[in-house]
Amino acid sequence: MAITSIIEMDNISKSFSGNQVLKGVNFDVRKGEIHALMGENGAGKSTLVKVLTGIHSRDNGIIKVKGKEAHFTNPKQAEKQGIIVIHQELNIIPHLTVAQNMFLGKEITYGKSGILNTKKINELTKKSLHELGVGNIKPDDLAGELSVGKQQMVEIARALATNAEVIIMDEPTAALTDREIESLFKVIQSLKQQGVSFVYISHRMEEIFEICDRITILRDGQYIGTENIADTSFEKVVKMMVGRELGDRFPAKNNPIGDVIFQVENLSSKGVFHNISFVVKEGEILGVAGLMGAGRTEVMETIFGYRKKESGTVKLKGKVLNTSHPGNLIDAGIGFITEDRKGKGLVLHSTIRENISLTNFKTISNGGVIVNSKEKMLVDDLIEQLHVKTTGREQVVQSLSGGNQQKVVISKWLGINPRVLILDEPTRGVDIGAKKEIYTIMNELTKNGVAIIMISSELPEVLGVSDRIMVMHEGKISAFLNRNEATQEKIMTAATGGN
Amino acid sequence: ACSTKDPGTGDSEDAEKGSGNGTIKIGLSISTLNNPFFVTLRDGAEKAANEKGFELVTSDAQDDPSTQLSDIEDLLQQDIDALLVNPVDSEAIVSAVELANNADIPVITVDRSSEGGEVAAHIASDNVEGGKMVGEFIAEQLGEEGKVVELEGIPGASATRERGQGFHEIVDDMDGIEIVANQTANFDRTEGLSVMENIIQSTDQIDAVFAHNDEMALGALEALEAKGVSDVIVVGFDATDDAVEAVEGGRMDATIAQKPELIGESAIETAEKVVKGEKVEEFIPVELELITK
Amino acid sequence: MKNYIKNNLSIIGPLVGLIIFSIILGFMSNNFLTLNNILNLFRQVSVNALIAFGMTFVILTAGIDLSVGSTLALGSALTAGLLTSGMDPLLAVLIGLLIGLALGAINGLIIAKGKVAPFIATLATMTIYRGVTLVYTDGKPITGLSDSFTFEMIGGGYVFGIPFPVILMFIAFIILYFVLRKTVFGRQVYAIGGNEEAAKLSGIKADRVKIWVYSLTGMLSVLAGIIISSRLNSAQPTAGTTYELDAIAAVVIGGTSLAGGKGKIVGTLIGALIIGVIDNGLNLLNVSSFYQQIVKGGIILLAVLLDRSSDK
Amino acid sequence: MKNYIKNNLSIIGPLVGLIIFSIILGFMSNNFLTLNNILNLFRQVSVNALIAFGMTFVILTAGIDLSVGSTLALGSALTAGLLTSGMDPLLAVLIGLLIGLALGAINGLIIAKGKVAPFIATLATMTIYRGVTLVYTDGKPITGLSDSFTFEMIGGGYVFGIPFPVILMFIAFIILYFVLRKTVFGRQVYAIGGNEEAAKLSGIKADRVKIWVYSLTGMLSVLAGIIISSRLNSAQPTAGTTYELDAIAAVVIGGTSLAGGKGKIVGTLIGALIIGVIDNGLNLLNVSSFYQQIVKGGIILLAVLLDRSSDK
Ligand SMILES: Nc1ncnc2c1ncn2[C@@H]1O[C@H](COP(=O)(O)OP(=O)(O)OP(=O)(O)O)[C@@H](O)[C@H]1O
Ligand SMILES: Nc1ncnc2c1ncn2[C@@H]1O[C@H](COP(=O)(O)OP(=O)(O)OP(=O)(O)O)[C@@H](O)[C@H]1O
Ligand SMILES: O[C@@H]1[C@H](O)[C@H](O)CO[C@H]1O
Ligand SMILES: [Mg+2]
Ligand SMILES: [Mg+2]
Repeated sequence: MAITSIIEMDNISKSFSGNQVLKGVNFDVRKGEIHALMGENGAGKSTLVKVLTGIHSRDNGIIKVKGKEAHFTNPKQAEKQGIIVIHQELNIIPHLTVAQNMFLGKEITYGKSGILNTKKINELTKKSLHELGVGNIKPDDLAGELSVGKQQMVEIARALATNAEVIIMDEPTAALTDREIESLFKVIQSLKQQGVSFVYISHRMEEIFEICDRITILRDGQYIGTENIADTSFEKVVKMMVGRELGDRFPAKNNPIGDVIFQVENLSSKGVFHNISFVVKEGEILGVAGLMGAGRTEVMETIFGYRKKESGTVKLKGKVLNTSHPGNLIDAGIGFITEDRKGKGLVLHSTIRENISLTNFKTISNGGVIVNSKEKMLVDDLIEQLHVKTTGREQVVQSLSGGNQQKVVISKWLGINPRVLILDEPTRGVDIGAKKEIYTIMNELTKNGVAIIMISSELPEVLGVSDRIMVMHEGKISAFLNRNEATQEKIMTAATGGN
Repeated sequence: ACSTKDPGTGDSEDAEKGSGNGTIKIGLSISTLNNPFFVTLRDGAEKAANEKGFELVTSDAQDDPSTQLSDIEDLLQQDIDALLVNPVDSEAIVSAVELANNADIPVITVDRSSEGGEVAAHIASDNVEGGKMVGEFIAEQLGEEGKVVELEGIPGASATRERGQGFHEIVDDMDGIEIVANQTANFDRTEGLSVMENIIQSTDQIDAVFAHNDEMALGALEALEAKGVSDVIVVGFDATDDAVEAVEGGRMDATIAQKPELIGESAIETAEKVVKGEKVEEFIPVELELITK
Repeated sequence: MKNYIKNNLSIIGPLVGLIIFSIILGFMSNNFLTLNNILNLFRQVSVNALIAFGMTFVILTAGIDLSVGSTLALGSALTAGLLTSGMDPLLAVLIGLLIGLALGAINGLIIAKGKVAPFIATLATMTIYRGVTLVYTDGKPITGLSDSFTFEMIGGGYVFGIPFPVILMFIAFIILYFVLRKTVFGRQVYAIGGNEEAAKLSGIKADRVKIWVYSLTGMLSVLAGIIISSRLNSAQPTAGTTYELDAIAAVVIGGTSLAGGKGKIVGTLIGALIIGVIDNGLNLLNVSSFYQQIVKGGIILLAVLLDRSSDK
Repeated sequence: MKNYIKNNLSIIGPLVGLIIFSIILGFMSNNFLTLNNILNLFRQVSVNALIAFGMTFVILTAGIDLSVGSTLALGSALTAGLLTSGMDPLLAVLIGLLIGLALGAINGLIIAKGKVAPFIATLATMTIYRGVTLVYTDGKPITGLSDSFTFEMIGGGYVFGIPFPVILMFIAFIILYFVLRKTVFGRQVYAIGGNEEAAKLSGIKADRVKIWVYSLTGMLSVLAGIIISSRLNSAQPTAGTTYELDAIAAVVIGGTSLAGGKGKIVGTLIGALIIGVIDNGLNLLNVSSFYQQIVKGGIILLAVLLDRSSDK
């Protein structure tokens, strides 16, 4: 009885046009606890949060906040009750500055005048960013020009700066590297000491076991159970989530590695990266590690012809490729899975079929005309091969869960039968089961001689998957490490510019 | 500190300019050049100015009175000796005329008049009169008995109002004449075609069509001919080359000639006299003419 | 089946609107639902529909083309010039269409390569093309184009009792419907409007597609212009003024999103018919021209509002 | 400091353009750079600038308002009606401005609550408001508005030698500059245009903000209309036709993005001046009106292209 719950959600149900997404879910948050909410992609985590804060209406069930029944109809009302959410999708206004974003909707004014107290806003922003350990983000930076990771830090700073009693974080670390995560956790711990509660959604198991007190697990919209972290184990949580044993997180990779197939020589782009040279061999996975903003994404986008290079060459099997346009690289058999799924990877309001087809017109058309049967076959095969959880190829991509959206992006590139595949943060926001599926797909590809370049900010992943690891620091390559010599420490040292 | 007088005027140095060096500089503000009528008027003025060795500065108000005011302001910055104005609107032009008056530049109105300010001369044919002429022509042709379609010009434009007014002054009093449809076709030939097509659909009998200008009349003519109707009396306004040809070919029945070229010429001649200090008539009419086969 | 209905939901609203308006007008005017008037109506609609088909492509790429009316005027004035110089009508028309293609390509180049917002790029060319037309024609109509049967057919002819412009419209419709639905090019158009960055990263040459889309629109505008010239046996320097508004209205009433990436050319055809029905119906009812504007604006609003509510 | 320059980069392009055009015109025409002509120029610009200020707000929310010209006409016709009925001029003008506010609010409501795309919503009201104006005025100008000093001052007055409309323009500019830069409301305008969903999640009442933005534009349009009526001592039923194009051009030339969320009202002022300088300069140089259109379109394009390249 001594334990008081700030939020109690009882028997919550919700469906979208006939598709039941939440089926009688129970969830509660106690004062000063960090409560993990876990489940596979599409299990209903984000939906539960949106039901709580009034973005979606519920079909059924009771919500109590501090003992009183609550019926929020918009997030502002929830905020007034001390509940604040950092949503899974970034909610940054690109053309506003960091400070303007931080205080959007809660601007500090001179009295009730409606006139902005810019000075105070900037000061408080600076202070918050400093506390979060990202003092390198300036209050008057334009938010849209920051990397995704920095944008995420701004959003987090924004939530932390309110005097919230409950902070809900929906995959806050998906775009962050270890260093930012570390400082984030420090802040979370100190707020927790002051009695703030957290709901923490993440697909990164390590994090859950590092900071959470309790964990609630959903599967397919169903409530599976709530456990004390102290009383449970990694394996048990996975089993509750997936409904079966998953086995090793990283499937064994022991295919033979062939000759060099892909070469990048002295690639430079003024002010962004400099003299990048590396090779990848057939069947090899080259992991690329580095801190947020190290320039990894830029390098890959330049290789792929999406950005203009300043100098340097890209070769496939010794043949120099024309990198003036992505189409040329695709024609040569190179695929690129972007880190920015929504901004650059998908046409959100189009169907799965239309999205997958975008890179595969060669296969599915004849003289410029789409052959329906070929298209359907290709799409259905890929949906099946990647276990995309969907009502069918005609489902609009926007209505898929994050993980399944990612699988669609991967599908569209597997269709071209790539010889080299570049994956930029391929498992960002992807659940543990799907992650393993993606690793398995990568292994399958390498067995067929495909060379893979994988950027990842999750060190366990880089270590678990790569044959070789390239580390970048401030636009330069700072180290190459072989699989057997690589450790987290060595990578971190190289990533931070040490020796 | 407040006033409604232009502080830039009154400094009499302006008055010296221009007239001294022999060439006369004349400003011409036209209501719109998106209409062949005014293009011809300008051509007439240009021709006359060239012959006399005058400099002519023309501007096009695109049928907007406030653009016209700006145009005239701009003209007055250029040391002109006389201002020819073809007003978009007779009321709205007054302040521009007054601006010229304040700057001691003589004003001559062309085609349409000004309701105020000092105007040295007005050169025009009368649209109301023209409308009456059409009314009388049609009434006569029909023996004061029949169904008439009226294709109106741009709603609110003075030519629309005045021609309609003159026309109705005649036919409204005749019991036998019935206006079975009046629709706008915006002085435009294409719209003349489609609006007439639609009217044909809804009207059992049409004996005559009055279009407020020739462009619409020619469009309507195409619609009637495409239907194989040939006994309808079609009357336009302006006597453009196309229309005169159609009248001569027996396709159209009449049009009103306003002689825009003559208006332009006589405007320049009048301006010359005014600048040289000769006396001119206040109203210099340019006769209208009913053109029939 | 469910998917089929869902896919076509966006055009059901406009279609129902069209039917309702037609029935109401049928009751109000005896002349509305006659075969004669319906053919007449379709002929009138054909000009706007042709332009609006091109506009559909443009809007699907999240663009807009304000220059269609000026392109129409310039293209048909130049064609008229060729005709009066005695050129073979068919050849003159073909050259005219190519001129339209080129004028559109200029728009496309400014937008794709110059990275100018389509609204402002085509606002500028709208003014420029109109100016060039006025200079070329000296502000006067070009008349006496051709007495040839071929040229008169284009605007005024009939095939099995169907006006030739209507046939042209349907041919264009079928081709463009096919292009949008069944070809790689069509897919690329949708993808660019849906997410240009994703399209580019998928290897689509967005610039090239856009240039083609504006070229197509330029060509269709001139085709519409030639139909008008043929009917009037003259080319007007002011032809096509404000046609962009009717074309855009047809596209939007037909359910295509101005944000790009979403829409159908069938919708545009229905949209053009709705606008045609309004214009024709108000004429038949002899509604005063002042009130016509009010009613027309009101109906456009109504059509779009009804469509929005069927979204939910 | 670096950020300060960066923040203001977007207006440097247009500003440099304005200066270059002015210098060129100064060399080409002796009358251009006279005090008289400059005051004259500013007075001519004031009408477009006032409308364009409102349009800036609208475009910042990623909207557009095509109805400004019709709103101007309807608002000033109704004001003229009040004046001729003998109402106190100041009161009549105030009521006129409120009418503008209401006409704008109707746009805002259709867009925000009806979820109709701004382009199509204001296209419809553009037609409707024009129709209502024609009905109200019976297509005729309303004249003999007022002999009062107050009313004549609005369009024709001078204060310390500066034309009163110019003073009105600067007052509006200062207020609106302040609102955009320094108030919560201004912030909300930018946020909605930048990312409407995110803005809503931050608790911003996007609908309300939009309704206010369109209302403001309606009011400024009528203010512009009243200036015109005062100068012409009459209200024209066709006043303001195509004014939306100049206003939008001013906003875009001034560096505001049609996609919303990005732009400055100083830019708009510069944009309006550039357009004014073009119009005035071409008149002074006696460029034929046909060529004027070509030159004007070309310069707009040039201004925008130059601006784009300074982005890099
Ligand atoms: N607005 C919506 N309309 C229709 N279906 C939706 C909508 N939002 C979510 N869904 C569906 O609801 C289910 C749950 O989605 P939700 O986003 O809650 O999953 P999640 O657990 O947060 O997954 P992830 O880990 O991938 O973020 C998914 O199947 C998704 O497709
Ligand atoms: N649109 C942009 N405008 C300006 N600078 C940018 C932009 N995008 C990225 N940058 C900067 O370029 C640098 C490299 O960023 P990039 O995203 O490539 O890093 P990364 O190594 O891929 O890190 P991450 O893990 O965050 O993706 C960073 O300093 C970033 O702030
Ligand atoms: O006289 C002219 C022409 O007839 C034209 O067709 C319309 O405007 C009138 O003033
Ligand atoms: Mg989620
Ligand atoms: Mg990156």
